This record gives sequence, structure tokens and C-alpha cells, in this order.
Amino acid sequence: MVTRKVSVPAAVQLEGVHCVFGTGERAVRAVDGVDLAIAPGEFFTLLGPSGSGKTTVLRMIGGFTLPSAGRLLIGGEDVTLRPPYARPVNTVFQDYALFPHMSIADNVAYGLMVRGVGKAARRRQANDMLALVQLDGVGERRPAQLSGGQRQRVALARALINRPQLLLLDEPLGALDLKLREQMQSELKALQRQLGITFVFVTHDQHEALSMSDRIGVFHRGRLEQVGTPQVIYDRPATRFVARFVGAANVLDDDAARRLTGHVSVMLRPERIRLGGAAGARAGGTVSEVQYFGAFTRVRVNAAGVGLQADLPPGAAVPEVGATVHLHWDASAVHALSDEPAAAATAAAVAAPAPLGAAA
Amino acid sequence: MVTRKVSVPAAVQLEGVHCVFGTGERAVRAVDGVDLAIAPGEFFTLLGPSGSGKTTVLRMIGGFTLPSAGRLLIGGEDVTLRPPYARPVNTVFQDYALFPHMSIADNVAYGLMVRGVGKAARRRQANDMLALVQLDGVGERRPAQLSGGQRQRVALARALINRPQLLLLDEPLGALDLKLREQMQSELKALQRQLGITFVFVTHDQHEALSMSDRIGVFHRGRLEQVGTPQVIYDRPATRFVARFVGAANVLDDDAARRLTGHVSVMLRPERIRLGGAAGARAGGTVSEVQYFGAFTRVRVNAAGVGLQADLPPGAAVPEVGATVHLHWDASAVHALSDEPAAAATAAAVAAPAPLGAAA
Amino acid sequence: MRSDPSKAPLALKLSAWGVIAFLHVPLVLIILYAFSAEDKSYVFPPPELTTQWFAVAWAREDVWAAIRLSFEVAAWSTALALVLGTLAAAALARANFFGRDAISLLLVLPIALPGIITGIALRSAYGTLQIPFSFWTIVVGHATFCVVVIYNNAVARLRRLNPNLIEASMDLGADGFQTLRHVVLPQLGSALLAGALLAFALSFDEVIVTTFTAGQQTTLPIWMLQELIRPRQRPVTNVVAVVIIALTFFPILAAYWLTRPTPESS
Amino acid sequence: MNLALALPTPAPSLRRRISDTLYTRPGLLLLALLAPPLLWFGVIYVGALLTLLANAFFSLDDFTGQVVRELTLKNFAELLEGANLDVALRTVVMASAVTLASIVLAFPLAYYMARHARGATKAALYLAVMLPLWSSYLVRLYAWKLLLAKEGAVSWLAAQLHLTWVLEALLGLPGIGGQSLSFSTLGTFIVFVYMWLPFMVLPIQASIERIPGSLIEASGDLGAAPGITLRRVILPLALPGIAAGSIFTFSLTLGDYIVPQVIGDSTMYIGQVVYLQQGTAGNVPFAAAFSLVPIVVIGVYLWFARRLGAFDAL
Amino acid sequence: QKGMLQKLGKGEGQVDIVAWPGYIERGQTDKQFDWVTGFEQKTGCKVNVKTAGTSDEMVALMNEGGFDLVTASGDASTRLIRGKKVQPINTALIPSYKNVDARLQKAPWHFEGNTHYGVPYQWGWNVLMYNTTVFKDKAPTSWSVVFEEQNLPDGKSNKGRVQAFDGPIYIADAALYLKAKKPELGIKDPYELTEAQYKAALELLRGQRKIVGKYWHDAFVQIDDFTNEGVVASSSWQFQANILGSKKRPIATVVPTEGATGWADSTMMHADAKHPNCAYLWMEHSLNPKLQGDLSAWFGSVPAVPAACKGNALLGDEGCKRQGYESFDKISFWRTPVAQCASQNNQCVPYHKWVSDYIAVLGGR
Ligand SMILES: Nc1ncnc2c1ncn2[C@@H]1O[C@H](COP(=O)(O)OP(=O)(O)OP(=O)(O)O)[C@@H](O)[C@H]1O
Ligand SMILES: Nc1ncnc2c1ncn2[C@@H]1O[C@H](COP(=O)(O)OP(=O)(O)OP(=O)(O)O)[C@@H](O)[C@H]1O
Ligand SMILES: [Mg+2]
Ligand SMILES: [Mg+2]
Repeated sequence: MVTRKVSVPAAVQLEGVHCVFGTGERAVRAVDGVDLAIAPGEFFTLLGPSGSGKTTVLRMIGGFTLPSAGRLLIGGEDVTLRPPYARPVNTVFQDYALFPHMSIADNVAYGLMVRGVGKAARRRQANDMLALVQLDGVGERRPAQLSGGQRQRVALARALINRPQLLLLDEPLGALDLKLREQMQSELKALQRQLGITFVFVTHDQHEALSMSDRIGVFHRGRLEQVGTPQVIYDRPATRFVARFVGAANVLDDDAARRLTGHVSVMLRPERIRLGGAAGARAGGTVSEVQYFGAFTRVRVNAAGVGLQADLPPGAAVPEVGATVHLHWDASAVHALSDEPAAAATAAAVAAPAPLGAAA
Repeated sequence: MVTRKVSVPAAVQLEGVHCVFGTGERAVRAVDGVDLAIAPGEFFTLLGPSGSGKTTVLRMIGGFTLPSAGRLLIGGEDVTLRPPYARPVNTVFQDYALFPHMSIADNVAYGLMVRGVGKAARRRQANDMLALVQLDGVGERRPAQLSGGQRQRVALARALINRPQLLLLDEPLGALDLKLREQMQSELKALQRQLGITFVFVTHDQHEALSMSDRIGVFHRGRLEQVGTPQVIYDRPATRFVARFVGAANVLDDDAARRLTGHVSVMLRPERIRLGGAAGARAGGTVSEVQYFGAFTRVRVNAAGVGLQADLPPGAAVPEVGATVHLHWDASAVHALSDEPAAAATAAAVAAPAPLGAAA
Repeated sequence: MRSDPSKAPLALKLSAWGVIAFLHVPLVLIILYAFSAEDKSYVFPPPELTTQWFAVAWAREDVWAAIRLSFEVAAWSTALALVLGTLAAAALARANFFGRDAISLLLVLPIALPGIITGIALRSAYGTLQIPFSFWTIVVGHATFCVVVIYNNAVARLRRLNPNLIEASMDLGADGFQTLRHVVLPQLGSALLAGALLAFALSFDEVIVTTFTAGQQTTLPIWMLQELIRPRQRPVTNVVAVVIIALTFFPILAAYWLTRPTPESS
Repeated sequence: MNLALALPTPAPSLRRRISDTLYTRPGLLLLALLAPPLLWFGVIYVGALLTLLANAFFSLDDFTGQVVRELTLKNFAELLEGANLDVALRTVVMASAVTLASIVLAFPLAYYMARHARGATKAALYLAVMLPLWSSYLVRLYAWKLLLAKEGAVSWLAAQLHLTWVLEALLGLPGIGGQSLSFSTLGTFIVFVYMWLPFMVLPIQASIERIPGSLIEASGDLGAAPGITLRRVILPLALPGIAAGSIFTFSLTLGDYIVPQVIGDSTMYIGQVVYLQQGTAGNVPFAAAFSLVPIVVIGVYLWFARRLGAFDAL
Repeated sequence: QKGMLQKLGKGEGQVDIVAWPGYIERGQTDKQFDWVTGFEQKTGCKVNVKTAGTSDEMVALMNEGGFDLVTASGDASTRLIRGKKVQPINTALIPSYKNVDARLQKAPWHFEGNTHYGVPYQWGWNVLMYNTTVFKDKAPTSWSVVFEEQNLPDGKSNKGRVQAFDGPIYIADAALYLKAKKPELGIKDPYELTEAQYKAALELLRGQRKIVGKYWHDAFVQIDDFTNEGVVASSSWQFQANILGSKKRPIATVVPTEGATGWADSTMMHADAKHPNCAYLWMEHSLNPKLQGDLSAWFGSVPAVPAACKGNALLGDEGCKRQGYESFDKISFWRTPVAQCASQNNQCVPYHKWVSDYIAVLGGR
């Protein structure tokens, strides 16, 4: 589901949207010129490091923050200045924002109540919604009496009962622990497919983004660095920043890159590197560190001054630290990065390794 | 560094330790009979889901919580009832717990100050410690002026300045974002190797546990479910719970297990399953879901009523949903699980998949 | 920047500032009449203005004596309340034991029950035990209702105080007393100071309980009462009130900054 | 650097031993902390209240004004006389009215302070609310007498604005009107509201401040216009603060004897009667009996307020 | 007499006095009116004054203790004597006692059981104060202007424009008015009322409640009320009239035909006085004609020492007469109502009833 020029209006469209907090010296450009169109029915993820502007974009779509400049359309209608309660959009907040003084059923039925739906109808629909998120029977409890995962589902039911065109989710799984999170990821994705609602999903977890999304927009310092399907983002990152932020990556520049690959600036995923014999090896070096991760083993190799990491599959022979190894990869595994100095500088700042023990 | 009977006393030894909070009806058995010996110089990780008792064990070692029953020895000395300030142990708290009203240097020197070390000596040692954790020059700042990663290092320096026999770390990296966390993992591990201090490390992140530890103790409902090296825990989990909690796992029981593997209860890691031709296939079925994770692609296959997941390496051909595929694995990849009904029941409760959309 | 949803609607703004105005009209009047040339009964608007009353007030010994007494009473009451309130807060902040609610109710009672009850109860107790009125009979009354102010401030701060800080301190080798001195008190300091300022203010302006426990001593509010009922130089009371307002301006501001919830973490 | 070397542990001092004891026996620590405040409140305060209660069962020699220490229920019988019931009822009605009015006035201000004002404005508002509390209560009260007098500032202003007829209409209201604002129950009410308003603003402000912003956004997100959000989300969540504030306004009105003596129509309130009986008439036993009225009223009120969570919002 | 001081010793350095406001002046308000400083210098006894606004308050203060002297009115003095809160006075130690007005020397409010319990200080009556602009030249002659609803000479109703005293003793004023207005009730003494007479007085007061906006409680508040609340007539003291007069307000006073209640104050000594010598020195000083004359001019009262009426610059020679020196017999002096009363066969309504009933009247009941 790639961006395409279609006659149906985009579910959401941002045109040159900026958002600046504060004024003068201390102004923060939280969102710095974003153009984006999300198709109806799409599961679109905003991915990026902390402070990159993801939440701010979501809040502008929801109407909680007004853009400093630019236009915002939902379903083709300009809603730039509409208050939240007049937008066909609902939100699942990161902290769920359940009303602590109301029962679960009343929380779920809130959207109906404020629209003046009668009590009986409210009750019935709320129960249906709770059933949909597999929470039958907790309607009379208070939010404080539910576990984190259950609250998350209530927040979802409360948003969905309004049948929004668009559901916004701000790191909805951030507070859950790993296993519960994996389970909720499947459930959310299944639900989205079933209902056909457009989801705009915020996360800083790359695994989550890759496995759930139709498309991902990678944010960096208030700008959209790249928009694409998970495959495109992972395999063909546009910039060094995207390459390093999504997944583990060997990013090589200048000399090293030219020497090993013939390009100026490249990315090579560690799982694409194999160990093998000297014959046909693309590079060779000594093992500096071996880390066991269960599903794979990461080996750091110092190849003539260039640090490369290779992820070995289970069952592969793992070399000792200090051993000499030969590295192999397919030419197709090497992805040339566009030359974008600003982004490169940033990427370096984010991931520059400085092993803590080395100094003493 | 496996448990061994040695003449040097264990760095920490827990003997039949219990911890019960509250009384009567509402009593919570947070720790329910733990025996454990950690060798000097070991990097030992307590791994387990939320609420399994990891923090409680750590707090008992630190002296913040007194055991309800059992004995606790540090370096061979019984310290069961000693207050924290009289134990040769220091702690790095999850939220760092830096004193907000003191400068960084004063924070680091705190342990020396309360022991009556003179001002000049304190200052000198604090500076050395800050240098050790690569934070020269921030001594005059306040904790609020540091970033998360910097605070984490200060907390470490503050604990280490007391030269503890034992350093306790309660999810010290939990508050950091992914990239910073990976960096700090390397640094911490390097530091531990350099100093040779025993580390007792709490986490619920399996990757962290697998990649950093000498040994891992897996907690479940206040009990130690398995203790072993990362390889043992990942490749030869003792129980269904451990198999499912650490990494992704296909856990098969009874009929299905017997049919496919000849054992009663087995575990098969998804990355050990390959797709291939019909010839020599161990099982076959239709693809029910395909999830892209970048470094691999997870394929769920419905093999005659048994759900199996296989992780395909990058470059492998990925089947469509609904396609018929044949699954291959080596006999060595199948790990028989011990028959432990209690644990099995639990494991099922934790990970039972119940796709959310299915009901409606 | 366009209008922000976080901006207040005009009606809200107007009513908020309207209430503020309501709170301040009498203060304006007090200031105005500190300069009134009339000395016994006031008429509005004042016929003439003069600054003579400041000099007069300065020269009047009874004002100074009353201020001194009030100051001492407030200082002692605050000090006592600091000790009692902090101890109670330390005990009740986190602990959960039987009777906890009863104790917190008991602490709230002196401020929840009308002052006249506290006053008359203390007075009848003094009477029954034949305790003659003295400086301390006032202080006891004031300290009793000041405790809750300190307690509330301290308990709120203690609940916000990261318990790990105390544990971290003990972990680093500090015993209970060292932890108290180096960690708990510095953390509590600003809350206690703010509570103390409020307690001081309450005591300094208290008239109802004082009426019953002062005997023939004249605290500043009692002096005001006598002055107002039987005025000799009525503007002098206004002058004193104005001076007190001016002097208390900064302590209130300090209390606000000290207790303001900060986003600070760690 | 050999970090594995343990630092020398200091020799156990007395301080350490006490610390050790208290650490291993938390009950003892609790006792040590609680003893002084409990002694103070248990002995001095509760003791005084009990003396007062005991006094309520004595009587007064009519002629000499001396307390006769013989147990009698005569005071309580007297309490039930019409005039005394009137006083009690009048006071409770006044306290309730004052409390309601304070809530109505305080809420918008508190809301504005908590959710909109920032930085310097917020500090200024806080200061503005606190400032009246610091300027003598009595001086403010007499300032009101001047404001409300027939020939005072309010009338003067009304005349300037040609609104005298509004004032007259208000004063013409039966029951609360009177000769002038300062001679009417309406005046008493205004001054009470003025006096206790800051005690209402601050707790409400604190409780609104504690409402997470996301709840208010969630309400808007779900389609609630601001008015509905106010009624359905903010008000219920600010209730503990309102209840806490109302403890102050209610109790302060219930016990005050100075305001109605200076402003009003000379009808009496509980505080005045207690003061009069105790101080002027020297009838301590009857005063004691009468003071049980506010104690009971407040007791009931506190019981309600506690269920609303007011104690955590004080 | 037992318990009486027989010989004057050395002064204790201070004396604590409960007094009516304005009774003991040291020139704080007006330099001319100072009768304390000289005494302090002469005797070395520092004078501490606690003012009390009502007789009841004075009794309460004396019961509480800690004072040497009190300037008690007749309605308080009897209670103090019977409550044993004051001690007998040895007039031999007060040389000026012989100069006291003969009508007061053995007045019942301080002389009981052949024993002196106090030294007469001043006396006066509760006048009718009125606004001369409203009443023009037709000065009111009856208390009815404050008791009954009627139109005043300016053509407007008296409703809301008159005041009454905020104290139970005011019931006696009502009784005094009824004594003349309704002779059939047979009121002999306004402080000795049978149940029926008392009821009639209360009834009158209930009617008055409807025309009184606010009762006056202390002198200065009443001054304010006459200044800016539109009050035009009320029972009052000469004191208020004097101050208002000095402010050039159109105020005058009159004693209506029904007569008036009044007060006669005596300086009495606490049973447990800590400074008896200074107390005796003060009592002697209090009878000094200069003091008596000054005080009389200041307060609008009548001196207890006739000599004070002559040659006092502040009072003027007409002063005593103006303040009612010759009307002694028309005045019903304040006394405490008791059940055992001579004029009505010991069937009178006692004071404690007056207190609660007056509260009820103010409450509109
Ligand atoms: N109300 C605000 N006032 C001032 N600055 C703000 C405000 N909200 C956000 N910012 C700033 O704008 C930038 C973007 O913030 P935003 O919350 O959108 O980031 P994010 O990508 O959601 O990060 P995170 O993953 O930490 O939630 C940050 O620098 C943040 O500090
Ligand atoms: N002070 C306490 N009072 C009552 N129950 C407690 C207390 N501390 C912990 N518990 C309970 O004991 C159990 C174990 O808690 P613990 O904090 O040790 O878990 P954990 O493994 O550290 O979990 P997490 O990963 O969430 O930190 C939980 O059920 C918890 O609710
Ligand atoms: Mg965010
Ligand atoms: Mg934990």
C-alpha cells in the first residue's frame, strides 16, 4: 500500500506542517515542515528517536496542538483549526487516560454519552466493544482495578466505539512488558485488518514498526527522513540516520567504504555477513568481541581498522575472540546511502560507540 | 563460570529465602523459597517477568527488605538481619536515585562522606571515579542537568566508590532508549570485566540477559525456575516457562509433539526451522501469517492443526499467506522439556495466543 | 503563531480576574484609609489625605509591644508545630497501620473545628487545671492548629520524595541519622519552610483562639480589635495592616517558589 | 585500582546502635515518631475538648455567675429551645451558602491558575490569592464595613453607575435584605465569602493541577465539548479539593463571632452565642453545650468529606 | 472587718484595672485628658488597663482573675459582691471618701451588709441621641421614637433609622418606657419584673426589632452608624454625642419624659488583688476633684465628687447640670435582676432569662 495518486482523498494529509514551541531564543522547532499523505485503511507508523516530533505530529492530527504553519486535511476536509471534539478522529493515549472516577463501561460509553445516546443503547454498545477487545464482564470495575494490558484494551474500546475514520495511537504498548506487548501487537494488527480503520501509530521500537506497519515514516529532528514500506526502510534506508536507527547496521564511509565495496557510503546489515574460507572473502580481520543473543551470535571483527559486526545464525561455528576470520557477503547486500551530510553527522552523534571501560 | 563447589565462600548465598508481604488473606509470596549461590567475580542476571520477585531478591541482598524466612550470606558472613549501611554491598537503582540537592561530585563522594573521609580525599577519589565512567568535568553540575545515560554513569560511580564486594543493579538500563541502552550494555560489561566485582543484575529483557551474563537465574512466581549459562537457558530450557519466556519458541505437547518429534513435550526455536522441498520435510502446512522483522521474516504455518513459527533469514524466499510450505529442521534442534505440570500451566497462561480480532 | 487550544477562554479569564479583584478591593481601601485625615470614624470618600499616621504609628509603643508579642508567639508556635508536624508526617506518610486515619483526623481537627471551640476548650481546660494565662497558654493554642499546616506540607513532600533516595543513602553506608541529616531534611527543607511561613501567618493573624487563651496579653490582632472598636487614631490600624502586607509580600512569594511542583526528576 | 578491597567499617557508635535497633524494628521507629504528636494532641487537645464536654453537664448559678459542678442535662434541654435552634439553623444555612458561593467563585479562578496561567502570571495569581490572608482579618473586616455602609463605597459606586435601584432591590429581599448592605444578612454573607475564599481557591487549584492533562484531552478527543468535559471529568476529579476547601469555609463560618457582630442585622450566629455565653455572660456550661453543635455538624461534615478524599487534598 | 486591709504599705509598682473604655485616660487621644501619668509619677504604681465593653464582660474578666480593680456598674457590682470576687474596702485608708456625693456614699450597688465594697467613680444616664437635621426643632420627648414605628419630623418612617442597645439589660429600658406608657402593668422598678410585666417588655422589644436595622454594641461603632449608616435616633451615652459634636455633626441628646436608665460605677477591688497598696492609692486618686471633673467632661458623665463640678476648665460650670447632676432621682440605675425582689414579692424574672430571651428577640423570635 504505497503512496499513490488516487481519486479518494487521503485519510490524513499534512501540507508543510510546522510546529514551534516557545518564542525567540528558546523556541523549539518540534515539527519542521512535514508533508505526508496517509491512505484510507493504512496502518501507518511514525518511528523515530525520543524528541523527534512524533507525538507532536499525532497531537496536531488529534487537534490538541495547533500547527504553527501549514494545513491539515482529514478525509479531504481542512480541519487545521478545528477543536478535537469536532474531528472524526480518536486517540489511544500512551498512559491510556482512562477516567479514574468512572466504571469501565462508563469509560467506554463516554463518547456516546456526550453525543446524547440513550442509556440502554450506550450500555449495549459498550458491552459489544468490551467483548470485541475480550474484556467481557469487567464493565463494573474501575480503571485502577485492571492490569496494564487490560487498561490498554479499554482505551482501545473507548476510542473505537466512536467509529472514527482515523485512530491515533501514541506508543500504546510502551508500558507493557515484552510478552504482553508481542501479544497485543498481533491483536492490534488483526483488529485493524478486521475493522479497516486507518491507524496512525507512534513508536520508537523498530521491531514493532517493522512487523506491524503498512508504511513507516521515520522522524528525525522534526523532519520526515524517509517514508516507505518496512522492507524499503530496512533494506534501502535513504540516509545514514535511518540505516542506523532501524536495525543493526555496518555503516561505512569514504576510504573504508571504497576499499571494501567500491561505493562512497554504504550500509551492510550484520546478518548479511557470513564467515568462510579465505577464498573469495570480501574482507578479513580478527575477532574483537563475541556476544551471544540466543537466536544469533554477534561477532565484532576488526578488519584493517574498520569495525564490522556479523550476526551468525544458530548452529554456525562461533570463533574465539582473537581468531582471524574471513568475511563474505553478496554484492546485493551492500546498499549505497545517499550523500546527506546533515543526516550523517546526526547519525554519528547518535551511535558513536565509546566503550566505557576503555579509558581506565 | 558454572556453579561449583569451591573453597572460597560464595559472593552471595541465599538459603531457603522467603519473602511474604502482608498477612492473612492478602499475603503476597513475593519470594517463595530461593536457594542460590553466586560466585565471586560473576556477572549474574536475575531474569523474569514483571512481579516474579527479582527486585525483592535484590532488595533482600541489599538489606532494604528483610527475608521472612531463610538465611543470607555475603562473602560467607551471615548478614540476614544487618541494615543496608552495614553490608559490603552497593546498589545502582533503576531510577538512579541520585540526590537532587547535591552536586554530582557530592553524590559520588557521599559514601565517603558518611564514613568520615576528609574533604580533599573525597574530592580526589570522586574525580577518579567520574573519570572511570568518562564523566570528567561534570562534578559541579546537578543531577537534573545530566542526560539519562550520564545519570546512569553517576549512579555507577557513586556505588563503586565504596569498593563493594558486590554490586547490585536493578534494571539499570530500563529507562534508556534502545541505542543508548545497547551502548551502555557494552560499557557495563567491559567495566565488570575490568574491575572483577561480582555483579547481580536484574532485568526483564532477555536480549540483555543473554548477551551480558555469565549465568542467568530465571524467576517465575517467586521461584527460581532455572539457573544456567545463557547458552543453557536458551538452548536447553528446563521448563516450558523458560522456553517461552526466553526468546521465541515453538512449544509442542502431547499428540502434536509425539507426531512431529517423537517426544512428549518439546521446544523448537523458530530460527532452527527452514522451508524446503517436500522431500525429507518434517512437517507441512499452509502459511497463516507473515511478519517482517528486517533481520528475519517470521512465518506462521498451520501444520495439521499445530501452529508453528519459522524465522527465515534475510534473502530467503518468503512465501505468501495461504501458500503450502514444507518445514525442515535438524534433530538436534529439538529440545525435550522436563514434565513439570505446574510450570506448564503457568507458561500457557502467560503466552497463550488469543488473537484479538478473532472473537468479533 | 495561531491561537492555541491551551489559551483560556475569555469568560474564564474575566471571571478569574474578577475574583482576584473582589479579593483586593478591601485591600485598596485599607491602603487608602491609611492616609485618611479623619481619625475616629470614616466616611467615603475620605475628606483629605495625609501621611502623618505613619509617623504616629511608628511612635506608638503599644503597637510595637503587640507586634513583638505576636511575633514571639508565632515564632514559638511555628517551631513547636514544625517538630510535631514533621514527626507526624514522617510516621504517617507511607506507613499503613491501624488507627492511621484516626490520627490524621485528629491532626486535621483543630483546623476543621471552628477556632472558637479550640479556644473555649483550651480555656476551660486552663480554668479547670487552674493554669494562669501566660505567653505559653497562647503558644499552646496556636501550635495546636499550626501543626496541621506543617504536617500537610511535609506529608505531601514526603510522599513525593523518592523512597529510593533514602535507601540509596543507607546503601552507601549512612545510618538512619546520617540519612535524616544529609538526605531527608534537605529534601524536606523547602516544604517545611513553606509550611512554616503559612503557620507563622496563621498564628500572626489569629484572633479567635487568642481571645480565649491570652488573658490580658495583647497580641497584634487583639490590639487591632481594641483599636477598631474603640478607635483613638483609627488610621493607625490601617497603617499597621499596610506595613504587614508589604512585609509579607516576599515571604509568600518565597513559599510559592519553594513548594511549586517542579518537573525535576532523578 | 583495586576496588574489591572493602573500606574499613567504623566502630559501632551509640548512634549506630540506635539506628540499627530502629531499622530492624520498624514498629519502634513508628512509636518514636508518633509519641510526641500523639501526646500533644491526645493530652492537650483532646483533653481540652473533654473538659469542654464535661463543662456542658455543669450549670451556672444564676446570680453570682459561678459554675456549679453538679451534673445536669439542663443545658441540653435549653439548647432545644426555639431561639437556640434558630441560631443553629441560621448558622448552618449561612455556612452552607457561604461554602456554595465560595465554590462558585473559587472554581474559575482555581481552574485558570491550574490549567492556563504559567510562569510569572501564575506566581502573581498565587500571590494575589494569598495576600489577603496575610493582611489582618480585622482590618479587612472593618474595611468592608466602610465598603458596605449606606453611605459607603458600594453605594457610592452604585450611584455613580445609576444602579442604585439594583442595590435597593437586593436590600428589599425579605430575609436577607436590610437597611443597608452592612446592616443586612446579605452583607454578612458577602463578607464571609470574601474572608474564606482563599481557603477554597488553593485546595481546588491543587486538585485541578493534579488532573492529568491527557484526561481532559481524552474527553475532547471522544467528542465532549469543553462544557461537558468540565462537568463530567474536571468537576468530579476536583471534588476532593472542593471538599477540602469546604471544610475550611464551613468551619470558619460556623465558628466566627466577629464578622456578624460588625456586619449584619444583629441576629446571632453560633459563634456569637457561644462567645456571649462564655465571655459576656460567663455561662461556660451553656457555651460548652452550645459548642457541641458545631462539633457535631463538623463531625458529620468531615465524615462526608473524607469519603470524597478531602483529607488528601487539604 | 475581716479580710480588709488595715494599714497602707508600700506600693507594689503596678496596678491592673478593668475599666470601661475612655474611663482611664493617659492622654493618648487628647493630651488634655490625662489622669494617669501624674499618678504613676507620684506613686510609682504603673497603671495597666484592660477595657471591657459590657458589664457581663467585666464580671467574666473578674471571675477569670488577674486584676486588682474594676470600674463596675450597678448590674455587675452586686454579682461581684455575692460571687465573692471583690473584697471589702477600708474607707479609712481613703481620706477623700468623705468628699463623695452624699447620695452615693452608701448606695446599694456597692454598700451591702453594712460593708463598703467599692468607691463611687462616676455616674450617668442613657440619653436619647438624635439627629437635629431630621428632628429639626421638634426634639423628641418620648422613647417611643425608638420603640414604635412612626414617621419622624422629616416625614419619613423611623424604620431602619433607629438603634437600640445590644445587651440584655436593655429590657429594663423597655420596662421603663412601659411603666409610663402602660401604668396598668404595675411596673414599679424596671429591674424587678413579674412574668407578665416581663412578657409585655419583650413584646415591645419584638416590635422594636422590626424597625431596628442593627443594634449598637460599642460606642465607636455607633458613632460610625450615625455618621454613614443613616441612623438618626438611639439610646446612647453622652460620650458618643460629645464626640459626634466635636466632629460638627448635627447631633443632640435629650432625656425623654419617661425618665432613663443609668449607670453608677464604683471602683471595686478583686478578692485576690496582687497589688492592694497601689489599688488603695488609685482609689484615693480616683476621687481627686480634678480627675473627676476631667473625666466627667471627657465621658459625659457626672462626677461622684460634687467639688469637681466647680472650677473645672474642661467641664465648665454648667457641665454637671448638663450631664444630669440634678436628675439623680429620675434615673433607674442598672442593677442585676434577681428572682428575690422586694417590690414584686420575690416573683421576678432573673437575669439569665433576660440573656437568652434577648438573644431570641434579636433573632426575631
Ligand atoms: N508543550 C511543549 N512545549 C515545549 N516544547 C515541547 C512541547 N511538547 C514537545 N516539545 C518539544 O518538542 C520536541 C518534540 O517532542 P515530541 O514529544 O513530539 O517528541 P517524540 O518524538 O514524541 O518523543 P518521545 O519518543 O520522547 O515521546 C521535543 O524537543 C520536545 O521537548
Ligand atoms: N512492599 C510491597 N508490599 C506488598 N507487595 C509487594 C511489595 N513489594 C513487592 N510486592 C509484590 O511482590 C511481588 C514481586 O515483586 P517484585 O518487585 O520483586 O517483582 P519484579 O520481578 O521486580 O517485577 P518488575 O519487573 O515489575 O520490577 C509482586 O507481586 C509485587 O506486587
Ligand atoms: Mg512521544
Ligand atoms: Mg523490579
